Amino acid sequence: MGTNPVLNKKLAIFTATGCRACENAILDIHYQVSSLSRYADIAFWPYVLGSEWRDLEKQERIDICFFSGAIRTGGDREAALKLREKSRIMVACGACAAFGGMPGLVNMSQSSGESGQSQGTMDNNQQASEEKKPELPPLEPRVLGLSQIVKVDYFVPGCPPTQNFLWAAIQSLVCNGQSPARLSFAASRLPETIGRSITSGILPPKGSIFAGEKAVCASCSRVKEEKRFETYKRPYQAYEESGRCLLEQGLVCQGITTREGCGGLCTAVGLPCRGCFGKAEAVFDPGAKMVSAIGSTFDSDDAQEIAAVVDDFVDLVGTFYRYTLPTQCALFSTPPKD
Amino acid sequence: MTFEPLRWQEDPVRIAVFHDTEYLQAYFQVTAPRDIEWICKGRPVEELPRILTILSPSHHLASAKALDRLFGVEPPPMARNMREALLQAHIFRHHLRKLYFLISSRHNPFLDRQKRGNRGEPQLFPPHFLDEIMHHEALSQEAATILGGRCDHPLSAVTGGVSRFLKEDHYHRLSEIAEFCLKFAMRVGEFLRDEIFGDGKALDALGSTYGQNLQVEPMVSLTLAEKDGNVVLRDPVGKEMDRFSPDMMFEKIGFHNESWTHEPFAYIKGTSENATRKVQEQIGNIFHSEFPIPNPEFFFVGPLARLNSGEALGYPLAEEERQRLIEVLGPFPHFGVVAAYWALLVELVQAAEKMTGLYAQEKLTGPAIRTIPSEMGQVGHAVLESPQGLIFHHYRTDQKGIVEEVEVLGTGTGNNALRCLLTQKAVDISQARGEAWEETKNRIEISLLPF
Amino acid sequence: MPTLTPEGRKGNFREVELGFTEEMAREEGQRCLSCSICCQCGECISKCGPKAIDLNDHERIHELDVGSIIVATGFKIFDPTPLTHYGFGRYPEVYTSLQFERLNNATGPTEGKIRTKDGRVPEKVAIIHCVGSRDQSHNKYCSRVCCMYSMKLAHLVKEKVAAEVYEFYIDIRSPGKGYEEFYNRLQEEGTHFIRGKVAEVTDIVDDPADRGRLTVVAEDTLARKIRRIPVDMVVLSVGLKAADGVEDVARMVGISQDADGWINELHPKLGPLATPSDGIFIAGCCQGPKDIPDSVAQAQGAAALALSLISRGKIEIEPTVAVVNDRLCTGCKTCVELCAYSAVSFVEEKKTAFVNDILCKGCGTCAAACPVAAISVQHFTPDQIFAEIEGILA
Amino acid sequence: MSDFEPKIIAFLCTWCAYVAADTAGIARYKQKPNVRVIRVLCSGMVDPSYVLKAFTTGADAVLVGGCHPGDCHYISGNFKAMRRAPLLNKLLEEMGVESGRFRLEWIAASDAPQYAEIINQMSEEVRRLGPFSPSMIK
Repeated sequence: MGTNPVLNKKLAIFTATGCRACENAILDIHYQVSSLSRYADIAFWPYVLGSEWRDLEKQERIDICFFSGAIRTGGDREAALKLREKSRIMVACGACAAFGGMPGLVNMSQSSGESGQSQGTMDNNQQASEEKKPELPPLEPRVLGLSQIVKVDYFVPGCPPTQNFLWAAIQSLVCNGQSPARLSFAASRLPETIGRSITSGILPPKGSIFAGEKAVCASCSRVKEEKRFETYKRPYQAYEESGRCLLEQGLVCQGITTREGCGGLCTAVGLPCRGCFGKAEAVFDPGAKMVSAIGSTFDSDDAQEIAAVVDDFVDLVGTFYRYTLPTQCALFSTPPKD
Repeated sequence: MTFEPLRWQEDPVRIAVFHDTEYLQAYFQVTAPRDIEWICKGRPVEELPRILTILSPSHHLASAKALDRLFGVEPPPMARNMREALLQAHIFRHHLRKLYFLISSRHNPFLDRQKRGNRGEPQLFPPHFLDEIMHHEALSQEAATILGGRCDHPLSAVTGGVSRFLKEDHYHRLSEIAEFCLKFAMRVGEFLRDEIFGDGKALDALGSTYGQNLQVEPMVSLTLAEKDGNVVLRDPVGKEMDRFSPDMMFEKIGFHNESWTHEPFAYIKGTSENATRKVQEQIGNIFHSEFPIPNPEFFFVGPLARLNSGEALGYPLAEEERQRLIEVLGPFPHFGVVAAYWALLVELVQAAEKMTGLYAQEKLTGPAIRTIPSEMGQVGHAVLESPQGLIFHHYRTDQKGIVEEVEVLGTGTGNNALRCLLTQKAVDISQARGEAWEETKNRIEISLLPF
Repeated sequence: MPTLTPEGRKGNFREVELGFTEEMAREEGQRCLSCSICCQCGECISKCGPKAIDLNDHERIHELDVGSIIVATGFKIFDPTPLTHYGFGRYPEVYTSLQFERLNNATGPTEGKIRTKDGRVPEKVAIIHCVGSRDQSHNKYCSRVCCMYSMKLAHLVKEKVAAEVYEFYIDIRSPGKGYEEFYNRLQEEGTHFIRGKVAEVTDIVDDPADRGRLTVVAEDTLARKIRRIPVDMVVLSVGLKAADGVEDVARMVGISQDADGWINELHPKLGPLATPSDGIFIAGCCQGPKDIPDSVAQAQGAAALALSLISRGKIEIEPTVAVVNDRLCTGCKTCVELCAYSAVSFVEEKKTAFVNDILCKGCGTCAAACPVAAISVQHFTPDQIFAEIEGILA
Repeated sequence: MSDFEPKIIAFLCTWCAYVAADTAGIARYKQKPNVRVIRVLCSGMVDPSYVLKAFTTGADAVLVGGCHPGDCHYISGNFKAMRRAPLLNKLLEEMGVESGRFRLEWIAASDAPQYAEIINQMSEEVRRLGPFSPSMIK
């Protein structure tokens, strides 16, 4: 039991622009996160401890920083930079930090001329003349993922991250290979590098993603018979309890290109996957792969028929890049920083 | 002077305090836009529950409700129960979490007990109670996960119902959880009464945080009447001043944008001199751009607003708790922080009671989980009492059901004026007492938490 | 048939039917439609010395397993009927080169004697080149063999009936060993070579003495004048076309044709006998118009290639086949249905796809469709393509 | 804009379009020099990812050339390409890529003149559209 304070790692947990779900997820890991205290001191956690930036400055260094939320404002950017230079290990926690997340969809509407929510700052400039009153941090020209402004060492995808992989991350990064047995989740589905690091305490290779290797289909409980895409159905039109693969029923389900790790959570509830774990390992662009996989299985060789089917599809970008527009959409993303 | 970041706040917020001519002017700023409109525009409308769920689980439910309206379908009874059950689980979880924050407010709850001694940190009181809270936190999460498919960002509520049946073992577990939660709710009640609410000196156990109860000027409260599903406005003395159907929402409620915050101010179209002036005085001159009407009437939402109806609750234990509140603090309406915390407690008990009623197999079984819509409307809206207060959704789509317009009245907007008010109050008080800035921050956080 | 008048029959026993004169018989013969329908009278059987005829035989379909196929479907001749101004089908004395060839043949209807349909010995014969070839409205290509066989026919005519022969040509194309010499020889023999495309063949004659003859109207582009030449026979040197039904053969063995219907070789220079599909070879005019020596050469080459496969007894398959990365494959079954060669199968126990690399032709459809990019075609992997893209855009 | 030379990436099926391009060259057909050819075994092998990759790497347009339906050397590879194209077009459209920038064409081995024709007209169209730059890439 590493009760010796010297051994203890220092943690920082921070959310930029986003909901608090990621922090809740950390807070909630089997309601046992308090047992972390045996391995680590939480040195900076504004949401729960009310830590302020000067508390961070007091620390000479942070061992592991769990950063969640997308980069939307100048404030977020500063925070990311501050935390990066303090922290030895930077973990992008949750879809927003890892991929830009749903806030990233803003980039889409901004590309089509409409200038997001920026009128807030515009007013600022107009009224700058007025008597003193607080400024707002400027908005970034477009929503970014964490990896696009600082180097990120590890990713914990998911919206919110699933407990087992979040816990896997904490175990392998924080617990020096002596995580309490009662808390370790079934390591079977973990990629072996991660599994090994949990037991050995040797850090997994930089840049690893705390999620499965295959795609969601591998852990999805639904029965796959034969991919043949006949008619496009929208979720409100289909009522299904047959337990058959949703894609085979004409619902666009992104499980086929999405990294495994949720255990087929949405499909188990009867809803198509939307890819909150990001693209699978070898995929170049999730949207392109979805197009290819679905298109190839169209059940027709007649141009008109195909055109008719395609005509029904709505909002491909908003579906295929729901969580990943800023980082993984080939045409819309900027390269990661390192 | 600015406080950033702030504890326990869902949105990214900061407090900016300015030395105005004669007094300190506090600004409660929301520093990042929500972008909801921009995220939702162009999405298929049936996806909204899965998108807006990032705001909070109750927004997920409200969105599904709005879709029922938009597609003109009536969810089967089982589905309605399941949604309700999910909502109660989240109310329980939400209130419990806030009380947890309250109790642990003076300590770092993540400090190893063995270390507390040698670090001179005060022991948690009572030992292990926080762990128990966490435990039941987790139980309510488990319930929410069973019902919602996921705890944060649930997804089971869909157009016209829910997306899945429950399985055998689920029923058993749910009723079990409900039992635990109810028992524990009572314990929390006892604990809070003995340790915190009871009398002034117990409050000091939490330090000077609120040696004296922080009160705001009486405000109008906006709530949803469960019986007829109408929205109700109660004036500061608690008597009903307006009752209208959700369709009227935007005729009655207006929004006002300030350049220094991303959160708009919601106000009632229609003015009432006296109350407003007092509120205005307290907020000070934070408004720089003109309101469309001279003296806008501000309102607030949330547990306290709900209880301010003064009506008796349908659930014995909760009603009991409410009576105790009245004994100590006097009859409703209340506008104090302690009352707000106590309101949380009352609703915690109520949620637990509702859960015990709802988490029964017969309630959560049925022939159908969804009704598939036959046609598609183009406008839908819904109003819902979320843990934090009344929320309202309104969508407009094109022929293909692609979202063209989304209006979401969240609790952040609804309580924006109140939060500014509380912040200013807290600052004034700690000024009067000449406290250090840390204290001020602490005071602000504690007083914002229960709303 | 002439008969005795009723008066003439009285009081005698003479034949009433008087029988045909030679002219009458010829005339009667003209009525034969030569419908060439066999009435199954069976006469031929008794006549056939080698007993080669079996009227009761019927069609049989043989299925053979073969290691390689040589496609030598040959050609068909251009049908000059559409070229109405040449009068083929309208005037009996207008022949296609093949018909005329037949006329020359010792086993032909006239035992090799050159005669007009009414039995006259022709005194003037016109041979028209490039019928249907080098013609924007028909075949644009040159049929390559016409010039030479036309000259051969001219030579035969000279030899047999010493008639005047007029060759109407666009260009004389006589490449090849001894060909040009043959051309010169004909010129010495006094064959008239007239450079100019024939405008029309008509039975209107300028000089009444020529009645019954055909007049060939053409512009002599060397003499710069219009010529109207009365002749007894007109031979159309028709061009070559791809044989009927080649497209079926081509699809059956999986090879392609060009716009004119000739079969595509693997490479115009380096693979003239091979085709894109291994084991399929081509020889002769199915690949394009060519004369006999060329066809023989190509045929022998094709035979050699086929033999080289057979003798080796095994073949090499392309290295470009798809492979599945089991670590990444999620078993979504997207690829299984797509394979045209059903080379992709699903392994239940491993829950992954499997590609049979003997069946796989490496078309990469599965690789493109695989949603997790677990399948890749060797030598055409995404990384290699990406590198290529970056390379050529650098 | 006047001196803008579009960069067109052409994924050509090695059995038909690639041959056509070859023949077009041998036959000395006039072609615009804007095309850079990538040889693939079959149009069915062209993953939409390649197309996006080409665009992100700086191509102004992408052409996919395959055999006429029914003539695929791999029986039905070109049908797969044909099925994907419309959906890909829709995706590109939503991302603000003009429709003229991606084309799927059937080019038989003997279609050398058509190939040259397509190339010329495409490069003209792209020249008119101007250089491709996704609004989001900094």
